[in-house]
Amino acid sequence: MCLGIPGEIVELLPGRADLATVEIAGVRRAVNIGLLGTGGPGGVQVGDWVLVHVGFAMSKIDQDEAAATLKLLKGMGEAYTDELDALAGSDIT
Amino acid sequence: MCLGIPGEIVELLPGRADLATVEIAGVRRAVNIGLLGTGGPGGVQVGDWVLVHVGFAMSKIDQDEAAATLKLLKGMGEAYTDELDALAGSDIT
Amino acid sequence: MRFIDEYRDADRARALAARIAALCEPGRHYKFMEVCGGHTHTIYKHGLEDYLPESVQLVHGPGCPVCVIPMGRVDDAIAIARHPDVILTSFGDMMRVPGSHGSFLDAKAAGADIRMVYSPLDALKLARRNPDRRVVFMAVGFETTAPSTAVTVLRAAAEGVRNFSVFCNHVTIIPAIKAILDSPDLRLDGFLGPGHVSTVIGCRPYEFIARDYGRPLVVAGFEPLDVLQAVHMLLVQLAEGRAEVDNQYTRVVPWNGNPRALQAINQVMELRPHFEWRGLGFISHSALRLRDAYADFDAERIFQVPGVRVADPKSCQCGEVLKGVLRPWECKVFGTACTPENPIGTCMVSSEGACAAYYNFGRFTRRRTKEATHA
Amino acid sequence: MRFIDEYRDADRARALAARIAALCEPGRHYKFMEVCGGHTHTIYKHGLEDYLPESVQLVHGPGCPVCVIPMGRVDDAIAIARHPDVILTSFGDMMRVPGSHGSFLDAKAAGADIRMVYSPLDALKLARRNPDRRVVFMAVGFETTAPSTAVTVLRAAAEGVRNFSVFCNHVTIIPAIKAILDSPDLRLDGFLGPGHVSTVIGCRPYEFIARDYGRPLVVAGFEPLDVLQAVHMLLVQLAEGRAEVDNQYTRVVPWNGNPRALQAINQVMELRPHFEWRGLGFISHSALRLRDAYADFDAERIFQVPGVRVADPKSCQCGEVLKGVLRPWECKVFGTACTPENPIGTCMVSSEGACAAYYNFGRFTRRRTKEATHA
Amino acid sequence: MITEEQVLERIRRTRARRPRLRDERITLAHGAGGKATQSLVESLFVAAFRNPALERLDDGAVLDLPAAASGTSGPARAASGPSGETGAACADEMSDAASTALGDETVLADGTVNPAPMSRAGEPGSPTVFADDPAATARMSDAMATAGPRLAFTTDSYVVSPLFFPGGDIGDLAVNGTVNDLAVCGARPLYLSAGFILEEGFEVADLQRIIASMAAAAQRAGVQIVTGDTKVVGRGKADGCYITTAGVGLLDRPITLDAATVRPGDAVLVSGPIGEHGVTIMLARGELDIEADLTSDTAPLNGLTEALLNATAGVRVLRDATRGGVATVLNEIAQASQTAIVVDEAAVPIRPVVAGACELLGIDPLYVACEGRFVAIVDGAHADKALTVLQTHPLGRDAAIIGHVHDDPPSLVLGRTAFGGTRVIDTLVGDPLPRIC
Amino acid sequence: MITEEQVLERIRRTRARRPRLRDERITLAHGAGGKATQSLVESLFVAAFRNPALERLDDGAVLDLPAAASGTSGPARAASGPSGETGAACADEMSDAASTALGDETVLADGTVNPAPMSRAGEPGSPTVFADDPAATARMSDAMATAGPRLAFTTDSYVVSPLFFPGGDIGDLAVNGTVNDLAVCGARPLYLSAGFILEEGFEVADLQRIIASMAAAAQRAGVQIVTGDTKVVGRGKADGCYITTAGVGLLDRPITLDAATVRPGDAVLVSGPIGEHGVTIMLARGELDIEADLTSDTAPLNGLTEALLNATAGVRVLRDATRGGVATVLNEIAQASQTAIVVDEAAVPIRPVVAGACELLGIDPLYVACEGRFVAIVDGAHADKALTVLQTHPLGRDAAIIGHVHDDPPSLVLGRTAFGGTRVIDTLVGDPLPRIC
Ligand code: SF4
Ligand code: SF4
Ligand SMILES: [Mg+2]
Ligand SMILES: [Mg+2]
Ligand SMILES: [Mg+2]
Ligand SMILES: [Mg+2]
Ligand SMILES: [Mg+2]
Ligand SMILES: [Mg+2]
Ligand SMILES: [Mg+2]
Ligand SMILES: [Mg+2]
Ligand SMILES: [Mg+2]
Ligand SMILES: [Mg+2]
Repeated sequence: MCLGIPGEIVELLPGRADLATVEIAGVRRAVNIGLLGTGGPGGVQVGDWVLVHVGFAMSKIDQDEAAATLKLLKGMGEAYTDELDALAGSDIT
Repeated sequence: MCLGIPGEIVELLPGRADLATVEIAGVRRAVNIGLLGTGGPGGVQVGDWVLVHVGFAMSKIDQDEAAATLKLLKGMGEAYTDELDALAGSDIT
Repeated sequence: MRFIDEYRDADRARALAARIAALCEPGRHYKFMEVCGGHTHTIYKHGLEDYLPESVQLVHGPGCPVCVIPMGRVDDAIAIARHPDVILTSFGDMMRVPGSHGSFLDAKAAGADIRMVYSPLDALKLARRNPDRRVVFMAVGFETTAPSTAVTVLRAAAEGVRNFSVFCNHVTIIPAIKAILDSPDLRLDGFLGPGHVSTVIGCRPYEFIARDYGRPLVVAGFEPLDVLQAVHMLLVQLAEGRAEVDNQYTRVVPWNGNPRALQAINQVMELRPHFEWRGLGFISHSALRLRDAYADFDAERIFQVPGVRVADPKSCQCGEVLKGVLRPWECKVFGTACTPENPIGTCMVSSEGACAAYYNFGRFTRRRTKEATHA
Repeated sequence: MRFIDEYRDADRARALAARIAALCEPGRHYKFMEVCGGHTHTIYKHGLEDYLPESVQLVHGPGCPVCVIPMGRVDDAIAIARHPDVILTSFGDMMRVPGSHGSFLDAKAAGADIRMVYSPLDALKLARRNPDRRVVFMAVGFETTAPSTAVTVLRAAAEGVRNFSVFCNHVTIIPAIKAILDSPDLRLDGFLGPGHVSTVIGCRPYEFIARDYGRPLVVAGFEPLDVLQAVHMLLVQLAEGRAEVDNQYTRVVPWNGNPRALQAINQVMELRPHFEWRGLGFISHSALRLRDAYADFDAERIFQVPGVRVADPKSCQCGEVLKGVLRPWECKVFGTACTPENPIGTCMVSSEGACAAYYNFGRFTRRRTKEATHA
Repeated sequence: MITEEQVLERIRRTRARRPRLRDERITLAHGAGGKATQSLVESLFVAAFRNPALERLDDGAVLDLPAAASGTSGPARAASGPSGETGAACADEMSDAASTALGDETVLADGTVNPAPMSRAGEPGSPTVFADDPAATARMSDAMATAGPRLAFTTDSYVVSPLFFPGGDIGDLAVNGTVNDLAVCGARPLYLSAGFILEEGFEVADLQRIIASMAAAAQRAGVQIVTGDTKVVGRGKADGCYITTAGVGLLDRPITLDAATVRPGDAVLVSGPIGEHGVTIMLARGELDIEADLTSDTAPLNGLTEALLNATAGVRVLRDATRGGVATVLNEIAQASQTAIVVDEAAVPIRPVVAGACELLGIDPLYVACEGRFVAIVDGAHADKALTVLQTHPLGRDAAIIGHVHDDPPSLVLGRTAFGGTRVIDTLVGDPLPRIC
Repeated sequence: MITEEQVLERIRRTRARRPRLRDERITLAHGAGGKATQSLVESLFVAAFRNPALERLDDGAVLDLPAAASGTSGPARAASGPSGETGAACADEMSDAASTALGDETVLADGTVNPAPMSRAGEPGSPTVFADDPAATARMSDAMATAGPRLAFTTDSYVVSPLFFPGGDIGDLAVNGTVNDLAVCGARPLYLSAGFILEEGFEVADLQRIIASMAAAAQRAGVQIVTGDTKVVGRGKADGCYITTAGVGLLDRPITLDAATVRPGDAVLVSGPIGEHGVTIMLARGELDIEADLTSDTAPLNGLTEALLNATAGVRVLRDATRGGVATVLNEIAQASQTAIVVDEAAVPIRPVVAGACELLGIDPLYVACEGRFVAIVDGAHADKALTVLQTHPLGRDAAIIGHVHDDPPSLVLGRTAFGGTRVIDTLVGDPLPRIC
């Protein structure tokens, strides 16, 4: 129900200010972008990614934040691997 | 279209002055008898035969006339047989 | 079945046949028209011609109610049926009658709600059961059938059923017979009168035929012995030099018809100034329409039918067949382009149509079938 | 798929799991509630508990919009759908939710015209295409979904679509969380905040949880790494003795939510004085209805729904499950009388319902499944 | 001017042409079993699927299986695609087919798709022989000594309305109908499949009744329903319940039932009174407001065909007289055999109540469907024997010889009317009836 | 307080019970191929028709015919009524059945109805032998030397909406689906029947397209459509065109495909990417306003199954993954074999566009129907060989090993998620999808 899925805006529909075509892994659907608009900081344009819920774009995906989160997770993974290595290098095991 | 078929009135439907059940070789249907009525010389009652057309009784069958027609036909048949016999009895053949 | 089986007796038929043969003057050809399609049906269905000498020819008349409906009326009915809220009802015979863009069956397949009924009262019942739909009854038929439509309209009015109407195509038999009699290309020796029409109109209306045209008419029943006997009665009149209206079908037809039925027709309907008959063209005072008092039940007014006149297909010779000028098989398309499964003309549709009856039942000559079956 | 697959990476999960394990104080038990059914779904669908130490327990919350609809509202919707001219539309999840006399699917089988739609806009489109029918949209959902309903009503009003209305069952998340916090029988250490609700309402509305109840809340995304990371963030707060509102799902959730969406809700809807939640009873100011200005689009007014309160089945313990007091399998009928194919309670219907998610995906303990799959 | 004789010749030629489908849309007539159905089937189905078994348009297809035990376990020629020739209807092409099945050729249309089709099944093998069977006739060993078993295979969809009617329901109809199509091929019905298309909202209690009827009918006929399928369609996309059964039967007697073998001098029999099923259905709909004490004749005919085939070798062809009635069946036979079939109408067994209903409705009982009656064409010399056997069986008590086969006019069915006249009895046109099966 | 372990045991027992039908009316779920369909089939159909072939609920019934050429031409036990035992599904009861078919007993339930069932067919006869076949394995001669041929027999009704969709239409679906049900029984599909239920008003041009597809599909699969039937129902009583096909195939290889033989250590394969058909249909309806470059996977699988069965003797069971998808098929197998099937979800071939559409709609591709994919359970030792053979075939290019069989927890399917967790994968409940076949 609260299912939301990220999709890329590939086209703003001409003559319909609130409609855009969104593509998700090759699947396309017209989505209402009225809750985001096309101007201003929250507004969307072609190439933006949005979260789609029941046919509406609810939120613009912040790609910098996404990258930061992933980087953080990656860092944890590397730190974890380092620790494991350190552990493996120690004499305890 | 002008198909009419003789059936016997087996029941006058209670509470519906214009409806009667007609039976034809064991087949029963409610038939409108409003065009004949139930009183007077043309009127029908249980045991009468009527000509049924598109769900309406169109005419009461006159059983005397029917018998007379058959008798006439029979007479012709007998006369015909007599003639044949006469023919057979003659010397011509 | 009583009043049926007795009149299908082969022994009696043979006796009558002998009488008929005996009555025919050698070298003379007799041409009788059976006005009513019911007779045509009987003749072929029972192989009645097997009992008639070659010199007696039965000519099929215009008395098949389905056959005389012009294409334009079929088109009009389909136009009515196309209204999404309409249920068009009709007798089964009408379903395959070709309009200019297909039959009721085709219209039904294309989405129209068209249903067969056994009685106009069943159409009224359908209207009562479907208050959100408009039920139209496609009324066809001669005076036999018109009273049932009239009674149904009276019932609808009495009960205040507002969603029922009649597309009235009832026709009257006398003008059609008169048109035949007036047509220059046909010589007839007498008529078999329509038995069931006569239960309503009686025998008097035919008197002008004897009086003005000097032709005998015998009102005949629909079992094969009835028809044979009526032929016999016609031959007797001719042999005696008479031309009268006579009644073979006395068990069913009162001389004066059915006054209640006539009254019902008269109360609800009136004669149209003129009406188009398939193949025969316009004939004045030959059909019925609803009176103004019953305008609310008149589909013709409710739906403002286009009423376009549609020309019959070029190859169609139904008019000639209906007038008895052509025998069915003499039509150019008979049995090849025009068959019961793909009829061009109306006469190939109803089992009372001369072409259909001849094709379905009578397609083989007496001689050939006799060879096959009596061998 | 971008923004999805990256957050399903097993290697990163293992690293996070190690961090999480390391953060857990020995002997201490952690109980976190994932408020949103979407999280519940993720947890079981991806087998996320395999990555959590035994001492971390995820407790399922009331954030499954379908699960909280009381029987009476289902009955009301079916009563609306029974009008012959009505097409009731709803999201697929609603179709099998039991009312007191069966579900939408049963009502549909019994003759009601009930259809699934993907979007409320699809319901509006249906109304445009069926001008002779009345199309009712069964609106369910938290703040995530309410804006789409609001925009649809605004569209219908702007276009003057007269045969479209909404049966509004939108609920709000904050009162539900508050009800949980106020319930005496549950001890929670923190919350996973509902990611998609927060795209609309932002993170501020949760601040009272940290401030007044001293519990941390981390707004979390719906991929399994999101959830794991959020658990990690909760544990970090606990380890550091903090109780704050934090946002794991920064790529999607702005701290202030979506002002246009809030504005749409506010324009079309207003808070109800109170609303019944399945298993939780009446909660004040916990749901939305249409404002008087949009009364023409309010199915509740158009159809004058009976609004009867229906008691839950005796055996149903959905309320306890929704509050996190019982784990799904602790309900007496779980998996025997109540299964996804024959649900007694709502939680067994939606794939976001705790019982359904646990039954469908999670039915085996971590230990047993580990044996089976890692052997 | 053209003569009547010339017209008749013109019609004969027109009729001899394959029927052409001219309609743009399907109408109810296409399902009525008469001329429209024939033109649909011939113009579309036969034209597209073309193979000998199908082209016979018999009640069922007669198929030769490869002799499994002989080791030539490759597929019958059938497996070589639509151009294969193994399939033969009702055994007439049996010997051809048998030798095909014996041949070593294992032609597969698409070697890539079906590689090495028989590499594991073992070859070569010894052809099966009939050595131990002194009782076998020469004809029999011709037919059977060299071939794998012959199967009959048939299907029918049942869409009758109403689903329940006096004397039966769609369930026993679906079993009996398919059993009968196998039986009239001369086969011993063994196995049935059943595909259900159910309308959303259909009452389970009704389905249960239908299934119980099917089980009872299967037991009565001695067949098993071994496989099935269920689909549900939305409300308004069906009419409660449709059932399609298919059946497999074994042709283990060395006979050839084939309409083409009918010849002048043969007798025409029906196994019982006609038209009861069709009229029952018509009245059961309630729309005509007609009541009559009448039940459907639905019944499994395999016992009766067995009895007949066991008793006499003179049977040329059997047909169950379903949609289109006896008239249509006789026309099919007359056309296949180029004979004239003359029916003595007075001899046709018809219950009075059926006759009455038909008179009232203006329909001809010869065109009304039966679901438990067959037409048999029997060598004239065996006709009395055949009649006696039928009349001895409970389902054939009222069997009758209703006519004979003549040579002229070819391909036509004529009725000698009770009245003593003669008429043509053509194939059904249109559909005067509601859905009857 | 009850423990989680106890609850699981309680659930296990509940699940092991035969499903009971509680519904009063048929809903769309009963046609979706999941739990509701199972309970309908088991509570009604199997309960009423009860026979071993049916009870296996396999893709098709496997039937032993009496060995025609051997002279014991009496009917198989099947003819003794529903209590007979000849029918066995997918060969597992083959030897039982074979000896039955050989026996001299010709029990007929109703001697009156089926008198003297074999008096003309000649008896006794010599049993067929395999003497000339040195290559035959012992197992093979066990199975085949003593029996008549074994047939596979199956049926399916097709009600897909829309009738035409990217990659196919109801016509090739109806051919391929039935071919596939025969193929996954290990049979060589030979003959098909086709029953059409047409809605009044259906366009003849559309019917013609459908029939052309059927003919092409039959040719591609190397089968013949040998018999058929056409019914027309009134407008609003169908949805254009429904087709029911039944199929007969020959089981001429001495193998035993049976879900019950699956054992721990076996490998689970799929023959190609999953879910394309179901998603294609969903999108083709247009109601979701979703577009994607996707076509149905409908295809005849008999070439592929032939290739696989020819290449390895290690195949335990094959199932085409239609309604209910791969998940439901695996559950059926796990339950029949009392094993645990563990699927490595990352290994399941799914095209990105299918995955995308499923994410968008919130459905799980494991439950989405394919019409040209099968699941094979193969002896672990033969798995790589099997995979290579499949991948060599054009229809199996993307085949994959997607999991393995374990012993615990019995009767369950588990998924090892790409994320590294574990979940249960149960049978489909309800129906997220429109009519797909
Ligand atoms: S054959 Fe056809 S066109 Fe010619 S007269 Fe007869 S019905 Fe009319
Ligand atoms: S098992 Fe069923 S009744 Fe019990 S809490 Fe879950 S959904 Fe509710
Ligand atoms: Mg048949
Ligand atoms: Mg058949
Ligand atoms: Mg049949
Ligand atoms: Mg199936
Ligand atoms: Mg219905
Ligand atoms: Mg299958
Ligand atoms: Mg099947
Ligand atoms: Mg299948
Ligand atoms: Mg058939
Ligand atoms: Mg339709």
